[in-house]
Amino acid sequence: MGAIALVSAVLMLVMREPMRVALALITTMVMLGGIYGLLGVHFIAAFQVLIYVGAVMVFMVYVIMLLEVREAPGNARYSRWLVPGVTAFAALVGVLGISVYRSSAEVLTAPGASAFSLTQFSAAFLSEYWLEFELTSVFLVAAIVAALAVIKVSRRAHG
Amino acid sequence: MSEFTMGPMLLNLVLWLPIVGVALVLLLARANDGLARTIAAAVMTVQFALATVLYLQFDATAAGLQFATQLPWIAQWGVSYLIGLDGFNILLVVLTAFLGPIVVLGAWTSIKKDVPLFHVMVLVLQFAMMGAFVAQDLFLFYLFWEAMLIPMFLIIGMWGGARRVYATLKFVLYTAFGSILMLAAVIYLVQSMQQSSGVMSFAFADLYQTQLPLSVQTILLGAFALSFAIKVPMVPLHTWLPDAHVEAPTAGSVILAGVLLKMGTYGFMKLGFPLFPDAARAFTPLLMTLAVISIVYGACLALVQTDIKKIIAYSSISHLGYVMLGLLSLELVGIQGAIIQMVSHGIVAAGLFLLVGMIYDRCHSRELAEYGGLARLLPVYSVFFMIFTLASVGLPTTSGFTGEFLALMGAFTAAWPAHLDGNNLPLVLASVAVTGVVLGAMYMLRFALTFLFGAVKAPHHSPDHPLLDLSLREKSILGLLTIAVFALGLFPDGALQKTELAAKSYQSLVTTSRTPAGSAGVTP
Amino acid sequence: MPHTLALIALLPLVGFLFNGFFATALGRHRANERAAGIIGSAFPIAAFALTIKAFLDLQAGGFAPIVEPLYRWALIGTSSFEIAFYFDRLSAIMTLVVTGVGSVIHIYSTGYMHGDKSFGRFFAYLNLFLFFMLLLVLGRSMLVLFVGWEGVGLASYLLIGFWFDDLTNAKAGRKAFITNRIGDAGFLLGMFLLYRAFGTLDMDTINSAFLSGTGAALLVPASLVGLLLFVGATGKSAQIPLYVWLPDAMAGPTPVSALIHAATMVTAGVYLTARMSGIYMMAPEASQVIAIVGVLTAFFAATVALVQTDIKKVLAYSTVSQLGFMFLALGVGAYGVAIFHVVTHAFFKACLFLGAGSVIHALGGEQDIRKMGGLRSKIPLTFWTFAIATAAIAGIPGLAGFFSKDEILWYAFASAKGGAPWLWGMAALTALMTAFYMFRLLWLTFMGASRMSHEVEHHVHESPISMTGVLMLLALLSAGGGYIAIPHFLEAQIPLPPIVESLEHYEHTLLYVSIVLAFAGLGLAVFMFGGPASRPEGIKQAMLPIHRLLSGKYFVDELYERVIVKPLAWFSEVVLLRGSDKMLLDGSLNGLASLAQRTAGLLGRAQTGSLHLYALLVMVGIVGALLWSWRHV
Amino acid sequence: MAMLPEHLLLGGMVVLIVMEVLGRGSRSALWVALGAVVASAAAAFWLSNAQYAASPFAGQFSVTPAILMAKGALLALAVPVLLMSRTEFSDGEFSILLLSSLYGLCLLPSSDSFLVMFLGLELLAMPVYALVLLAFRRPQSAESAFKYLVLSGAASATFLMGVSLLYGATGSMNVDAFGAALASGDLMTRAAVVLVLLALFLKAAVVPFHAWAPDTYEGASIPVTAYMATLTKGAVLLAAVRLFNGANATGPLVDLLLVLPLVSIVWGNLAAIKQQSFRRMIAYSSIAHAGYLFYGFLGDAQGRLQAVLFYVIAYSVVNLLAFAVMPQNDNDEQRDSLDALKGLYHRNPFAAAMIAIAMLSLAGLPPFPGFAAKFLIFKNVVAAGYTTYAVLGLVGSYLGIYFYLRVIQLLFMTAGEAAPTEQRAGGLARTAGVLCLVGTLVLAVLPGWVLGRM
Amino acid sequence: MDKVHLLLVLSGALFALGLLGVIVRRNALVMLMCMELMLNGVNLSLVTFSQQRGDAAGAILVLLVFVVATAEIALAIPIVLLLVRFKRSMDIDRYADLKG
Repeated sequence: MGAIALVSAVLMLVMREPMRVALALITTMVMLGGIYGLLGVHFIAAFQVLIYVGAVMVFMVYVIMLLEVREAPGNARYSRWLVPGVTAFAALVGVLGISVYRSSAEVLTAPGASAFSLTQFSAAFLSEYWLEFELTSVFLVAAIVAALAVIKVSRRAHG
Repeated sequence: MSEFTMGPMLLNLVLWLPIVGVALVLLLARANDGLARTIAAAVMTVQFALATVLYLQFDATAAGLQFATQLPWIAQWGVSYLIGLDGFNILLVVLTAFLGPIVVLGAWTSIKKDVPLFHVMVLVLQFAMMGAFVAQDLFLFYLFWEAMLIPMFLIIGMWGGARRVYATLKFVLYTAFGSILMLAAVIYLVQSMQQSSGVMSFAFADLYQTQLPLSVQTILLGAFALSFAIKVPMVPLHTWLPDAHVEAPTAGSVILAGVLLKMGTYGFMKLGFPLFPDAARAFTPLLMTLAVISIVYGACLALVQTDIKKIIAYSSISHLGYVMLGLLSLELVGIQGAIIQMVSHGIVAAGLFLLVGMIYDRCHSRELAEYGGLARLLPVYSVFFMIFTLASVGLPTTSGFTGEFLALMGAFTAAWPAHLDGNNLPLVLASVAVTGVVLGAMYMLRFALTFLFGAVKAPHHSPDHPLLDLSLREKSILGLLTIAVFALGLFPDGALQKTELAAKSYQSLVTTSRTPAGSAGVTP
Repeated sequence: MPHTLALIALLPLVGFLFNGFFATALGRHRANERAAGIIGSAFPIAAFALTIKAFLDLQAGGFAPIVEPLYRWALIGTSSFEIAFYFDRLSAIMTLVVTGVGSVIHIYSTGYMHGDKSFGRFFAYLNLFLFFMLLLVLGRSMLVLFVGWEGVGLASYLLIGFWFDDLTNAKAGRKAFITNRIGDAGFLLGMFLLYRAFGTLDMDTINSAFLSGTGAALLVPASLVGLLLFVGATGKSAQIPLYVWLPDAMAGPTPVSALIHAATMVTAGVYLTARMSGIYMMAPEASQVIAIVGVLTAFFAATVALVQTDIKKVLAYSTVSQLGFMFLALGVGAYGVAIFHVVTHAFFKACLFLGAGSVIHALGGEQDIRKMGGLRSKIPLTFWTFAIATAAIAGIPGLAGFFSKDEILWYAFASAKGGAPWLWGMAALTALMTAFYMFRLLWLTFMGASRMSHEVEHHVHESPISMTGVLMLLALLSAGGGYIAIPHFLEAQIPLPPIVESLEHYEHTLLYVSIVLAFAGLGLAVFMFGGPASRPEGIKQAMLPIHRLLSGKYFVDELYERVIVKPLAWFSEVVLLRGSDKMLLDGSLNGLASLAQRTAGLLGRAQTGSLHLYALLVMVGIVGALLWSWRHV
Repeated sequence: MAMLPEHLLLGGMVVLIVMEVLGRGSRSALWVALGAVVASAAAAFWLSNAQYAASPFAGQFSVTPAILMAKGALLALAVPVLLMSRTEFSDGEFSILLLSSLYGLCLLPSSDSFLVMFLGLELLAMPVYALVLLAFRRPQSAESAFKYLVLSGAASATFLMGVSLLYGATGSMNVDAFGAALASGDLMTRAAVVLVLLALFLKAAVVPFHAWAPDTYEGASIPVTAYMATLTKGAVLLAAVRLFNGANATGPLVDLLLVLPLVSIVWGNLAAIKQQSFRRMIAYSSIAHAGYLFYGFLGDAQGRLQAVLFYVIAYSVVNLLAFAVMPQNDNDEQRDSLDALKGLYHRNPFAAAMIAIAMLSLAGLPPFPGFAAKFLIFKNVVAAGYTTYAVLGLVGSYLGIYFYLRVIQLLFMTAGEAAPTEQRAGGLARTAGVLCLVGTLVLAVLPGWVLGRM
Repeated sequence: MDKVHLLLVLSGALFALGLLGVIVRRNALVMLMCMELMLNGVNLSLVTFSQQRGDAAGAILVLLVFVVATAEIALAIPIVLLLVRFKRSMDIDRYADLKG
């Protein structure tokens, strides 16, 4: 599943049409959701599918369809930084990988605790992490105002 | 005992008066040129009067600070508002205050645009210069030291000549470079003092106690010296000066030559050498060589200039070389000579720049070749010109002689025993420095020759509209300076007595080793 | 009077200030000219009177030196610089000469400068000169002496360039000042050494310290000090190599040449050396140098004087030559004799210059002796005084110059302190030439037929009484001045050198030789210039290269120009200004500035606006930072 | 109680939203926002003065007097931002967004867990994306916002990546884990630490993560640029202070903190030389200043908050001062151009003088507060033994003097005509300017007093 | 080669790919999606650690990331729309007016 996630992620970068990219991303996300499920964190898996695939990507796909901007033919897919970018990418993966593999943190090799339940999670969220819950709501309010403001601007710019 | 309470107040008043002036100009005379001038002149005059009182009340026999004020300022860093008079600064304070009204009066008619701002800047500059002299706390000193840049930047840049922007940027960037390194050194110095003694203090008196290994002293002195040497300026760090002088308005040149350059030598005397005595002594040959090179180099270049302001600018380089020479001699007579030479150069260069400014106001040209025979045309002007030329040459009875004579004598007095010990460098240097006396006569008389003598010629002069000789205002300014020139030339004793203890303390500070015992020296 | 000496010096200063402020300010009104003249002359005369009083005081005190402190100039540490006056036999003589000759020349000037548009200024300068000259001779400390020393240089500068509308005059003044400054640099060094050794600059202290050989004196070698001071003297007293300014100094008004460049100022070097005789007595090497320089100067200047055609130039080179005689005397230890010659020289050379002035005055400014002749009958008073002075300088027996010059020759020959026959030989030859060129001058100017243009001839007139009176007075002194036995008067203070015993018996022989030489010079001159004009012309043609060399003054000016002045200017302009200042220093700074500018441009171009690039930078940054962080593993 | 400042901001937000929804005059929105900010700042100061310390949410959020002081100071700095917004932003949204961003700002120094810090960072930045666009005066604003959004998003991701690795290595979301992990030799922990730090570098625009700043600043409007350059940056720095929490910089971080800030200083100061846009120039200046600020982390942990906070305040006050008095012009490009400053002294001496003071202070020239701030930072760097880098940093700061002076040169020494649409800054903006001037003077004259309260 | 290591490397790779996408892809929307990919990569490692530790904190952070990502997209999309409006193109290389 991880492999599929990775491959579709790579496809994202290779596909020309935004729609296909979106589909590849959805695949990756779904695969990740699957991994979460396998790891036993089911509710996160559910959120992953619901929020990401269900909300964000749908929105994204909608916009892609809405815009339908035809790029000029012969327009390169990639920026001119492809080669250095890929090189840096390889280096980054390598560095991160080495960091992980050469790490002595016991968490990496420990058998892994039993997955916690949604109940535990909810309890923690509403007790220990109550503040985050609150803040998230503030954040969402702000985000809504911001989005509205941006839309207002676009409308003004349009009109 | 009212004197004891009045004293510190008086010095504070002298220091802060220009700021009062700034406030007055900003409040009352933002759009009133005449009033701005009057306020500035009045403030400067009062300041000079008060400074004179300080001078008279200054007790030449008392060691330590007088009229001192100490208030905690940035307690966290051990910075305090610590000002006071001592033998080091008393003359320079008086000089600064003396030139204040002269600058304002000298600029009375020649500054025509943005007059209130000009006077604000002059007053701010006056404040900063005064502050740098009276500050007895390194942080405070640095503050004032840097604060001088800004008004000068504007004075040259706004009221200067054609290439004023280039000149003023050069001036500031040059000076700021030195200051930045000095700042690093200041931080390091205070920090290491704190680490060794546990005390965080910027007070000069405390810093004079620090013990530092020679290597550290060397680096720190290098940073301080760079900053001061740029200000002095010592060859090869001098190229900002001619440009700045040439482009600056007369008032700017007067302040620059009169006071600002003294900051460098004062810095060496008050900070550079006494703070790092071992390095100072180790590097005396180098610095002395540079001082002598400055003397000769400045003189040689003054000899071939065609711009009248540049002649004086290069002559300043030469003249301040004597100051450095005197300071480095570590002989009482040399140190005293250096101090007098500082003041003397302040007066004489101010006079010369004023004279040049006066002719520039009339003829709008600084080209030496365009002038001739002014002695016939402007006799009074020429008399003053001659007086200041001769003072610059160092003719006896003028202040220039007192300074040069004593400074050179100091250098020689120090050089001779070294020669007997087999070290001939100081002797060679002192002898070369004496040739500056000849070169000085050469360039100044070349100037005077072309300028004053021969057939009458001057731009904007015609028999129908002859140039006007000096006005009463101009005469009085120059008259005042002339009095100062002769006072210091004929009766320097009073001034010398005021500085004697300081010179002695400088001597003992620099000649006493202050490396920590048993330390081989660790580079930072 | 407690401050007699100070008053002597200060009186002319008052005159200077008065004339400087008022006479100049009031313009050139006739009445003012009168006032300026009276004031300008009154103060020197008063000073002269006071000097006589001071002299009488000195005498009354058994010639014990009078010390008169005025005030303390500076106290540094333990060494005090006092402004004090010192009056002993030596300064008494000098002061009398300065104020005396000075006074008469002031009087003379009232006539000579009559009608000049800067009459008041002239007297102001002249008074200023006297003030400084009196400081010079009266000062107790070398400091005061130096003040006067440089001060007279200033006055000389101002007076040479008095008619500054002509730039050459001003240039001559500048040359004098700068050349003197070179000497002064040496003087300063000498002074510094003395200060180092003694912590004081009081000359009496220094002299006695040297004479007694106390510890401090051993710190500095007397020869070095002596030579350095002598460098100063060569400047002021126009000796080789610094004599070049004096001939040019003739650009000044003639009374100035008489007073400053003949009678007083130029003898300051002689005075200094005599004053510091304590050092020189301990410095035989330095004395040797002085003697040689003196005799060489005397000789070369005399050769140049042989062919000069400007009346004042002849006198100028003659002055240089006579000063050489004085230094010769100093060099062989005959300080009193040198001073004696200073005095007699002051008389006859002042008389000659003033006479020349009278001639020039009469001829409306003409100075070329080739355009004179036959003036004897037209201005007889001038002629006779001039003739007496010429005879005096030529060493015609009985006149002032004869006595002093003869003593110099004698000591040059026989002094145990460096006398040598070859010195005498050179000096005697110079004496011969002196007699020759002086009589040549006399003949060409006054005798024979007139070579003047008609217009000039028509206007020739005898000078007013203010001038001729002075001439007569000075002629009188030139004639009789030799009978004042100055060397013996001074001997109590500065002993004359011992005579080498084996040479003592030559004294009379040499006396005769010098008498013969004087008349030989006279005869030669009369022979050459008393006859037809072709005679000197023929000799000139026969010795053309030498003539050219001499009339070109050995091309020393040109040499200095090429070797010192031009290279200095080149060095300053090309090496320092263009090479170092502009190219190296400013160039590297501007280079740095433009480097910063270019870097700025580069950085600006790196900011392409492309988000891709920015992200790439982020990625590279992350990779780089992570990799770098491994460095510490 | 502990969150009183935050609550007040939130209250202000709520009131504003309600007003907005009700469509009640956007005129008063500014005053409400102002009231909220002032109240919030006052509350923070008051609590700080009362030596209040609490952690109402254990392991998530806590306040100490010092932190409250920091919050109060930054909130107070928001006042001029609000005041100068009047002329460009007539709508209430600006105020709401600013308050929400400030809310995020307040969270940062108080956060005990990475979760709160993450939310704080996002809450700080997210409204700003909108703000950049809000005063839409030229097409480039969208580009500007987009660039900011993408790179800020990348920063968030990097931050999270680091947090995640740290979480994995230590099992804790507690911020203190960062400080504890500094000295760790474990590669993963080290990568975590580096990533977190780099994320902050990215947010604070340290070279090579700086590139978004110039483009974003130029495309935004003056109040928003002012906000970004000062408060946002300050908040990120406070977050960094919180992260390091008493730990001295050790290990690999030292190198990063030595080299990248130094490069920033040099790069920012050099690149600023040739700019023609004032805001872009300030962006480069802010890049350089980010360098100085991160230098502050080299010093002893003891005085770090003080040094950084003082620097942030000193730096922000003068930046705001310059922006506040900037002449008004409907043509944003003209307004932003440095050419608009030519000869300003003769048209508007007050503005010219204020901008000049700001530039000098930014250049770090005494006696302006920028100097004392720089002094404090470098003093700490030297005290920590990094003398060479202190010298290099100072030399780097020297490079900046030129372009600040160039502004003054334009203001005072260059002749220039006013653009036809140029006007004086609005009354409120001028008030902001005066407030900043007062702040500047207080900082300049009484730095000891200010430091004493920190 | 155990599970945790693999997952972490996968997470890192996704993160890096996302960043690479921003570097190489010129389409603005694709760039946005790549940002999402980065966050997804982070999420994976968070979930892994959370699970490994048996600690809810990581999961909660993941939740917060969801929220934030959503909000960002919600904000980003209108901005992209605005961009497209001016240049009629999604090509980010055409949005380089601000530079220097």
